[in-house]
Amino acid sequence: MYHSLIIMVIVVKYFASISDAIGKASEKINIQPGVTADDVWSDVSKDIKYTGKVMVAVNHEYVDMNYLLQDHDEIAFFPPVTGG
Amino acid sequence: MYHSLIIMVIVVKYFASISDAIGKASEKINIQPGVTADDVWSDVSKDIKYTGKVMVAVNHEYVDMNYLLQDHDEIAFFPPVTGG
Amino acid sequence: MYIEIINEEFDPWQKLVEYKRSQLKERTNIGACSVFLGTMRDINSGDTIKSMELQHYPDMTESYLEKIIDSSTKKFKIIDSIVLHRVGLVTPSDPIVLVATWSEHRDEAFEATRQIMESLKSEAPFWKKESTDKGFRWVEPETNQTDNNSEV
Amino acid sequence: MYIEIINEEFDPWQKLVEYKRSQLKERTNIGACSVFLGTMRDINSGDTIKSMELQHYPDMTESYLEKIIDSSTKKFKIIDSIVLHRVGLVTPSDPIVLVATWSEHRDEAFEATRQIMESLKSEAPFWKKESTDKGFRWVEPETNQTDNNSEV
Repeated sequence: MYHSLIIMVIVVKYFASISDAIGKASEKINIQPGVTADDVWSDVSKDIKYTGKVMVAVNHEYVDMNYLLQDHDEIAFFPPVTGG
Repeated sequence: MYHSLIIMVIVVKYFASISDAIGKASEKINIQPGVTADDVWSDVSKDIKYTGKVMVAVNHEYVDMNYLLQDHDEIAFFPPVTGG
Repeated sequence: MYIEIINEEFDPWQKLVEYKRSQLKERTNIGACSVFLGTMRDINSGDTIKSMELQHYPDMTESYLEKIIDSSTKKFKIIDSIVLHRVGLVTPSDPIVLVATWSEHRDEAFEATRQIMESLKSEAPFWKKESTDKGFRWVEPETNQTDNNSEV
Repeated sequence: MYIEIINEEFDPWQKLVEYKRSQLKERTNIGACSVFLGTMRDINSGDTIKSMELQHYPDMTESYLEKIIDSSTKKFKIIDSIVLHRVGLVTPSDPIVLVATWSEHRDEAFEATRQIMESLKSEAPFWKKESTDKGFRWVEPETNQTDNNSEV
């Protein structure tokens, strides 16, 4: 199919315990149209055992796991925040 | 009667609008045993028209108008407080 | 605990810096500090206020502030606290009252500072006399002040 | 409004003095200021904490703090506000967060500062990693944090 040739680039960032578990702070990955935040998480976390709650933000806004990614999006995965 | 000869001395203080109305900040007065805060107020305010709410404190504690005065008490009359 | 009645303009934050330096240096169990600062506004009840005279009842003021702080300290597990209150002639934007409390957790400090301010406003013997274009007038108490205050 | 993420030890009261000098001099409509300061405690969950690493998500942090302040400013008629938050390595008794709001009347400032702190704790992307005798550990969120946070 024609549109399966479309490749989008996104930046994925990790923080706190999730960054520790994955072993990096950020990476660029290629995705195809139709990919959700949940799809990205399943992919990047497939080799780790992370059982805690995962928060997800796209372009610095909290989103839910059904969020449909766009080209050049910055997606971030992190545990619940503990500042202040 | 013998005990009607007992004279006690108290200090009376006035603040804010009550001090303005009475025209002084404090005075010493002589009273007899059995005199209440209300009796003192009736006496000191007999020549003024003060219609506002009157607070009363004896020895720096809020009391009610039935308070029975003792020798050397310091009684104060003032309007509701407005600090802060 | 520190209470001061101040008869001249003061810098509230500078006072906090100095107090913290002298008293709180080693208190590593403190996690929260809540501060309230009341300053003079140049408008009240629709009129421009040029200046204000803050009267108080010496001795009763100090003992009442102590009572108010003691009560909040026990109720909210306060580690330390200060109350500073201005008296005398104040002009717009002058600091009038500073309340600060220190505690382990934030709920305690937030609630203690608030309660100290509310008690101070309804119980501590201070009175404000405003100077307006129409002359002097004594400030009326807030309407939510309790009616049975004299019987506390 | 002023927001700053600070990567070194800071004196919160000095920051307030400086901000007040530069920004708030002529605001004679201000009657109230409420300040909250959070500092590092040397004990958490029963263990001695030697130091703590404060991580954050640059860019999202600033934009989220701005969002939190905007919301409280509108809700509580806030005249001005500042939020300072420490990142990097902190040791016991170090200031971590300062929130200050200025308003005409005290209720507004009290409530705005409180709401900003609660929102900051549950939404702003900061994380604490403690160093204890048993090693490093990430701090768990407060239990009252909302469950649907990711869907906000």
